[in-house]
Amino acid sequence: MAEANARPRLEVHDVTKSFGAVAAVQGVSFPLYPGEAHALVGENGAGKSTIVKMLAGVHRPDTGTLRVDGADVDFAGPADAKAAGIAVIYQEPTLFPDLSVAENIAIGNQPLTRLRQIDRKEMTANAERLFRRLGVPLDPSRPARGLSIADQQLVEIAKALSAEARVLIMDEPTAALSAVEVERLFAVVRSLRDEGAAIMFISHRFEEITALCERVTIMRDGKHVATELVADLSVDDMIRRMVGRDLSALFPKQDVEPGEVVLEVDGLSREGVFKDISFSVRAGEIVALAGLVGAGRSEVMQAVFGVDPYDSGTVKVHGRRLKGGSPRAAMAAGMALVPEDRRQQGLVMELSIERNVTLPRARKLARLGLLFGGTEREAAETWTRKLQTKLGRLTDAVGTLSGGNQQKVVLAKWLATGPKLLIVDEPTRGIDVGTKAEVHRLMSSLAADGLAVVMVSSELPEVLGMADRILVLREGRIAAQLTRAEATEESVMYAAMGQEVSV
Amino acid sequence: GGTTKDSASNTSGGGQSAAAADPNAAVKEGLKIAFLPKQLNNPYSDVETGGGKVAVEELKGEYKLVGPNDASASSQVSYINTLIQQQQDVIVVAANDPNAVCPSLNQARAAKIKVITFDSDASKDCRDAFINQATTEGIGQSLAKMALEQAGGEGEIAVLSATPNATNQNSWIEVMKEELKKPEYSKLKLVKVAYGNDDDQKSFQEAQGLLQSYPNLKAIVAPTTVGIAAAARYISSSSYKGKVAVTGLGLPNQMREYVKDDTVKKFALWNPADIGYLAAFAGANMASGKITGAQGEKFTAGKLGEYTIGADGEIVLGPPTEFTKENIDQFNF
Amino acid sequence: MTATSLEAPPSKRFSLGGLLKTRELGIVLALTLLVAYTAIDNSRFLSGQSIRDNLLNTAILAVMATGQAIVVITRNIDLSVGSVLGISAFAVATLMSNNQDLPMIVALLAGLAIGAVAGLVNGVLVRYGKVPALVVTLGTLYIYRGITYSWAGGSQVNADELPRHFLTFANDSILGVPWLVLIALVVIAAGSVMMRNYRIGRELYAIGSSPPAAELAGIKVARNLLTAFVLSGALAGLAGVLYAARFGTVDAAAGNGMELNVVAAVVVGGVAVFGGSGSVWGAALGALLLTVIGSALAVLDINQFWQQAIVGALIILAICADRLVAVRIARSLRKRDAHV
Amino acid sequence: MSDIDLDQRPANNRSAVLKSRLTSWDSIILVLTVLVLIIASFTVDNFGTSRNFTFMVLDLLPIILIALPMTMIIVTGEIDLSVASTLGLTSSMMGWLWNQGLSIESIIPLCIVIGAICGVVNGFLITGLGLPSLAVTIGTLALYRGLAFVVLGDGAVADFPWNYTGWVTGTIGDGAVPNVLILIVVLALIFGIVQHATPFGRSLYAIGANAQAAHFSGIRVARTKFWLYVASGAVAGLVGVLWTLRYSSARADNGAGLELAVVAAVLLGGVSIFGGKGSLPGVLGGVVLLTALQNALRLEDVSGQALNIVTGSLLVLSVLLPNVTSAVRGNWHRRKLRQASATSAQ
Ligand SMILES: Nc1ncnc2c1ncn2[C@@H]1O[C@H](COP(=O)(O)OP(=O)(O)OP(=O)(O)O)[C@@H](O)[C@H]1O
Ligand SMILES: Nc1ncnc2c1ncn2[C@@H]1O[C@H](COP(=O)(O)OP(=O)(O)OP(=O)(O)O)[C@@H](O)[C@H]1O
Ligand SMILES: [Mg+2]
Ligand SMILES: [Mg+2]
Repeated sequence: MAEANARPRLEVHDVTKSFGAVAAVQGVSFPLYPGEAHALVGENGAGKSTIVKMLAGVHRPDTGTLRVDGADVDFAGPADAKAAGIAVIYQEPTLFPDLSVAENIAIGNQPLTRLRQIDRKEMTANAERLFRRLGVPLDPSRPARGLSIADQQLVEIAKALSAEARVLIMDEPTAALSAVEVERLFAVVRSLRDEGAAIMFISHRFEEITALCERVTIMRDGKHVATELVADLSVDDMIRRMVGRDLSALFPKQDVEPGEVVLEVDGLSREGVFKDISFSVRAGEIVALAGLVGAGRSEVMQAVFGVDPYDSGTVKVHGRRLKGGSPRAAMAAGMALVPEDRRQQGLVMELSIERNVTLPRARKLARLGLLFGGTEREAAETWTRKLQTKLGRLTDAVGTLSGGNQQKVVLAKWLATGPKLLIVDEPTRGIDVGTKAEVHRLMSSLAADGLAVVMVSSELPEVLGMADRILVLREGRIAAQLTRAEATEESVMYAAMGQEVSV
Repeated sequence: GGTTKDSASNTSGGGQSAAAADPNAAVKEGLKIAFLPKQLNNPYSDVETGGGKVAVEELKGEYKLVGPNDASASSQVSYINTLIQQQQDVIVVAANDPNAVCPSLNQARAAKIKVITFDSDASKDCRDAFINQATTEGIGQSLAKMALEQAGGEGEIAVLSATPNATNQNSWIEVMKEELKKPEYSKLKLVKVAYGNDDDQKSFQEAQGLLQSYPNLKAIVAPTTVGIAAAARYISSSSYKGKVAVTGLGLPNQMREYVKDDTVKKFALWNPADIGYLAAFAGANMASGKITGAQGEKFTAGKLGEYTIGADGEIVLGPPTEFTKENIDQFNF
Repeated sequence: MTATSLEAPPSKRFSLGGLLKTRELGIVLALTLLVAYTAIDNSRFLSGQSIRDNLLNTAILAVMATGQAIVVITRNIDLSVGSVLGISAFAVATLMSNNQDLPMIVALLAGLAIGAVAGLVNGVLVRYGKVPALVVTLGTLYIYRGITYSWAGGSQVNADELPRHFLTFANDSILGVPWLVLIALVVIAAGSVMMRNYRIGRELYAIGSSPPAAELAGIKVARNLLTAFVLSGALAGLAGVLYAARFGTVDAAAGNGMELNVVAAVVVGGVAVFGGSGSVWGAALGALLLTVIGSALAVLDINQFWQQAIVGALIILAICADRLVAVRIARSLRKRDAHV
Repeated sequence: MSDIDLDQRPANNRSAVLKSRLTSWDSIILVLTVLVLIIASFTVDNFGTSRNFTFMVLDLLPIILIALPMTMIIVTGEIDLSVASTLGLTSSMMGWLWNQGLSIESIIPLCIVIGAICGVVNGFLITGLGLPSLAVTIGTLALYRGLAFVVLGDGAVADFPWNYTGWVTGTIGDGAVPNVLILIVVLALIFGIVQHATPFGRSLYAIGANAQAAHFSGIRVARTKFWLYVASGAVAGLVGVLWTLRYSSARADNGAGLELAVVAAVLLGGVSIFGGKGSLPGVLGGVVLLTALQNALRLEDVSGQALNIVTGSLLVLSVLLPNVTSAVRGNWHRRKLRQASATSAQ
């Protein structure tokens, strides 16, 4: 543990950054000490990622300074920050799909032979060493294209570790990881910390913060609220300072009497991805799909919705068989899918918020086949207000919103279609506690209104708190079906891993 | 029902009622005479229009040269339209397509502009006169004769032409083929007509292809300046030099090198500058009302002397000149 | 995706690398079939003179394809190469005709320099002007050609105005290999090694694979992109000198429309138009294939009018074959993952 | 300038949005077009005449028509370079069919169908087999042009009926309004409405900006693109007919090289080559601007070479200028902020 009077390795001093009229960060200061893990918390859009990008040399502060080892620095680009010993894991993965995993890890830093050529053997060996340390079974020679989000995140982590940085900054690295992987990551980070690196860690999961970090900086609306020792604060304190008010219960699940069967999946298989998946969902029910990352949960639900093909099996909605491979047919049958990757699958970043919200419904909103702005705006207005989305104007590009608010727009987009069956894939990934509670309340009340909900989630507390029934997937097959009463952390993890675990 | 090829009436309209010629009228000064070659930046047509410029200066008129960068009929039409807007007195044009430029040329004639074609004729009913560099027969026969000489009286010969649809080249080749049927040519065998599209590189490769397909080739006849230069260049740098003769129509400046290194013994061409010169005079005379384009009318074309208009408004420049090692240095174009 | 073939550890027998190599193998195969078929029809197609002619014809296209491949790998494109060839060919031909005693090396350097400047302009506009490469180079395609036309007017540099040593350069050979071919081989080899084994090459692949990630990784994107465009321009400039030496007659239209051939060669050679994958030597093979198709059709005495149609069909066929390979790779990746 | 706009997030403040809308390239180009037309009518002799207007409309006819579907295709992030060759092929076919003795009334629809078939082939290769459109259409560019030569060879067919050729070059009631202008207006209206006020049009922008998200939203990406190529082919076929009639000459090499002019016009009109951005009015402005400028410069005896330079420069400037102004504005804004904070610190 660092002494309070040690010199900070990196210092953020009174920095301000605005984008147009949005003041993303206003006068924030905090220190990062060597040998200490420092958490940065705040609601969606509080400005956390903006601070990360300033430290990384991506953005230049409008005012204020950054100091490394007490000296002012002015990063002209990411290369400068890298040279100053700062390694960054960004909120969104930044891999090169065409390069091999080993090259992704080594890029800019490849081991060279005497002729200044790249030493491929050494490079692969490095990657293998890192993966062994992280306990990841990835082949360093495969291309990064086609990696699942979780695997991408793991490669990002390996990349940051390989830099042997003096400062390691991680912007929500665990958002896509399951408990086991998080634990492995933490073990590695702790050993780095003990070797004297300064760590900055961003997460919306407080149990992770208390498990890893010594000090925490809380932000609200771009402003600095407090920097304290984690030991001195309770989680409730943190949350209160973060959102500026008290929060109600996190998992407000209402009990609902399940209605008729809405979705019936029978013997669904896709070669190499999942096999023989059968389950059904009733109106008013929330069914969770749990499992380790890479178990194939997303793939199953994408096949059900028709964005992916499947080889055999049937999907029935309200007893009627659904044409495979056609999202349009699924939508017509009353299905909606909130996908796991909002940047790639959920939203069209360049388009405005209203266009995004009305995208799946454009044909319904048209009069005589023609669309005029008014109806679209109204529909978008209604749903973004219902979800309390923090936005400037509906005509702004959706890419200008913070991660959490983008997620709300995706939800708005699909709820606006008035679905009978809602499939949500990692609905609260990267969402702050306040919003998370809102999303949960929303799902719960939707279910109460008779909506059938399928929820894919890697967060055990969420699964246990929200679901009426839990399907656990392992390696593309259903490993267990648990009722709300049967489900405990142990039983779910046991089924997911196929062995006894000590959580 | 409907309009078919057979039922269509093709009175393309336009034109102007031919006024009577007044042989005694003076040739006006200050006439605006515009030249529109097939394309700009073609060395051959530069020489032609250069001759036109000299003539316009002698006539004390206003000379103008416009043209597209690509030899397409459509871009030419845009230029004809511009010339109409500018109210030129005479348009001297080398048509990229005999029909495609017709509607525009007729619009020009309707706007009292005289239209003279040179180099490559437009349809008869949309121009007032055509300056023919030589009769088709004359050139075809001369090509056949040179081929016979160069091949040494017998063997395989091939033609390397311009584009497959080049009007001039095709009619010369026709005549040449007719000529080859005569008994004195019986030992000569035309094995192939290849097309270099008047593109230097393509012509070069076509020459190459010819020799690979016909190893016994005795002569390549290229009735186009681009083709003959490319063929000569290929032969002079390959192992076929001295074995395969090259002849045809070429520019002395381009061919000088190959004539001197004996790749080419003899080729022919009219003097292109004279074409432009004659065209300018014909146009000026017509715009002054001295002639109308009817057969039999006579006019004087400066240093070239007197010309008589032939059938269909054709004015023939004269016989082509043959170039050899001995005389080539007397020419500079 | 060939990028990854190189990392495959040699220990794995049936490695991805082996499979990936088929991307270029496909072209080699097509080439072999074509040559074999043509040679059976007309054995002179394999004669020394014919092979020499084909290689000479390929050389210029291959030099340009090398530069183009590098640019396309960075997820950009350079459509101005035909015009750069034109301006360089005309400039160098004029230079040589005015200074008969200048050695060949000066001509080569002049061509490289002119091309590099043209490429630099492209690169600066793309990088600092933030204008998409297709727009920039479509614009400079017109501009560079316009400059050449305005400068040259109707004039033409003829073979007899050029110094002897300049003209013979195209045909002279050392050890039986013509200079032109030798230069092309050196350019291809240097390009391949640079793209495979040096940091700059890998960074160019990275930039093409994901431009924003490249920025974040601290890669000097600006410098690298400028390098790519300067290389493409310089090689087009070099091609201009080779063109002038080979064809002897140069006017303002030299290389007109060549950009489509070059892009076709690169695409046929397996370089993905979305950047990040493909190889320089693949592009060179593409250039060879296109040239051989052209001359084979001439030798096979295929109707002039059919030739262009056949070239088009073959280009499409090549892309289809390439796609087939890519799909196979993707499938094998998925299978492998299933076992993890 | 050190800021790297990784998310490509546009500025979202109110006045900036307004400013960026007013200074967006499509509106600039429309203003610029009107300016050029006005200035040229006053300063260039013979520019403002009704005959010149007819000539101009005829000159921009092929580019503007082909640009209509091309705009949509580029908005979806694809490209079609085979349009000019499709035009050539239909022109050839038109000549050939005419020689076979078919009536012109049946040849015209047949030619449009032939164009559409060319589009079907492109569409199948691109959406069915998933090949990159740039590569495919370079291939079909060669293929269709080659087929055009196969059909008609070196010949040209010229004897099309006068009442048809005359219609294309003629004006309404022999006034100032060319007949083909009606065609342009009708088609532009149809394409404009489809692109900007229908669900189909909306989906094009979504596809261009993020095809995967569009797929997840129930948009049939492949099918949409497929029909765009068919439309592109059909319009190219129609233009092939019009071209043939205008020049009363069916030839295999008709319209060669037109594809680059069309793409240039579309890009000049503010459509992003990466897809997802652009408007049809901007493109129409781009085509008119280019044609008017060329026409005026030609009347002023500016050479064709200089026209090349003007076209190229306009193209580059059209994208460069908006970028430069926004960068300058951003720098200025930052400097002001720094100054403000410096003075407040004192
Ligand atoms: N490039 C940009 N352009 C415009 N606005 C931006 C940009 N980057 C961030 N913002 C705005 O700045 C604010 C802070 O965003 P930031 O991404 O830092 O939030 P965050 O704390 O990381 O949120 P989350 O937890 O959701 O990731 C938000 O209002 C966001 O909309
Ligand atoms: N594009 C792809 N190509 C090949 N294999 C893939 C692809 N995407 C996913 N996979 C494989 O499919 C399986 C399941 O993928 P995925 O990680 O999405 O499952 P998940 O249970 O939904 O996990 P997550 O928590 O990331 O959502 C994994 O074996 C993964 O490697
Ligand atoms: Mg964030
Ligand atoms: Mg998933």
